[in-house]
Amino acid sequence: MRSAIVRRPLDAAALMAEVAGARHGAVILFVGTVRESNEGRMVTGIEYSAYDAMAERELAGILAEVAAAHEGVDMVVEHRVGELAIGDASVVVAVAHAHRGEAYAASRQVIEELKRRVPIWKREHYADGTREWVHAHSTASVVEAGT
Amino acid sequence: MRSAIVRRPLDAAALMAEVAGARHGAVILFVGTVRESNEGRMVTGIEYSAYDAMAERELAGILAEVAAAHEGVDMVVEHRVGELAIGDASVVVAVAHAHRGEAYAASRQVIEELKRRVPIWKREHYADGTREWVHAHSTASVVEAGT
Amino acid sequence: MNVRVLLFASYADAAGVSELRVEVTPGATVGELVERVRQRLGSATLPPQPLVAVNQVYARADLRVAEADEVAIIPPVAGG
Amino acid sequence: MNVRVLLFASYADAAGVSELRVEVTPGATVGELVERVRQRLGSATLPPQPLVAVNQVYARADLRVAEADEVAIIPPVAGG
Repeated sequence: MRSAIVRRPLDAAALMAEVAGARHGAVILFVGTVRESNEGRMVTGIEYSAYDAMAERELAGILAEVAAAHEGVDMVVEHRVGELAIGDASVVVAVAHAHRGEAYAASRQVIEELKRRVPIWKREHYADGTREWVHAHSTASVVEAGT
Repeated sequence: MRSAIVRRPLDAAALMAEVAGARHGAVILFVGTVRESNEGRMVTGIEYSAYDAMAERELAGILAEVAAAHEGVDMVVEHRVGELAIGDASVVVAVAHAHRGEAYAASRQVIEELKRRVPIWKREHYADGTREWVHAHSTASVVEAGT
Repeated sequence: MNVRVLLFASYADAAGVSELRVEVTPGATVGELVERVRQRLGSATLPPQPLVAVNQVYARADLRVAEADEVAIIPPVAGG
Repeated sequence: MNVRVLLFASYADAAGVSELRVEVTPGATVGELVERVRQRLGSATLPPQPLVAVNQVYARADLRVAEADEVAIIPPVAGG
């Protein structure tokens, strides 16, 4: 079980190899990538930033919660920050479990929780030269996750 | 969109690259691997076989159905047959979509349908030297999928 | 008429063959063909109502078989 | 007491700074601290009740802040 905020390109195959093992029958890799368009606007790149220390703490907390819900699961998550180009991977979630049902469920929970509460932000760069912070999520329910 | 029954090791990273693209924001890779134990017995290897022509036809049909249900999805599926060792990948399903919800749903549908109706069989080899055909699925509801 | 029948996996093992030709009356159904195969190979070889594909498509027991058809008797599948 | 406050992303952009120190009375709550920050930076810089983390854990507005705490005002997150 490992998670990190990193400043280099993500290696999805390496993360997959990290969780695979003889006791697992299913490995699921989720890779989030930078799209060329968002809500109808042409995107040329995305700048990701994070509150690094807290982001890593939240990621570790998510993995602990998901591991408790799915006994025997192995997981690795990396989220990249910095300047990303179209097609670059921003996040990789690698999950392995003896059975596929648990592997799918764990994979989905990790990415949904990551998007809901890990302090990471992105600023899209558009073809017309403008930039905008993307406010994908409301803040309504996050505090309950804290103390 | 492509599917195949193959007699060589599967290259998950290559299949992932095949579906990825600038219009997609999410790529999901499902890799089924040979486990070292099944229902409490030590497995040393698995021999997969298929009714090749029909299996490829069913796989193509599954991809067409899932593509119709999830507009804009890209998918590649390969299932390996022959002698597989512990840890070897038996099946890889690579799915890409603009949005993760559709990508997860399409990935899951492909593997569930594959397991339900594609004519592939496996014989497990056990540590005690015996071999047994694995009858994972009942035949009850498959015919409805045909004509 | 003489119809080609394919067997796979555990059924082929039990029968000792993976392919055979079976003589049935013209207009015979899938169910009748299966019954002829069971008579030929022994009723322990196949369940009474196995899954069958005709020309690589799953078929119901009441489908009529033609001489040129490729009929396959399909054990419970276990891919993935 | 003097508390360290971190700003990120759109909030740091709007404020022109990513870190500041704010003077509040001992025993002040997160909500009161945020109000002091808004007075300092201008009320257009931050919403009235932004998400706040104290020592890297999300905190409610009524949590009391200590001088050594690391307080962060968190814009809506957009990871993934």
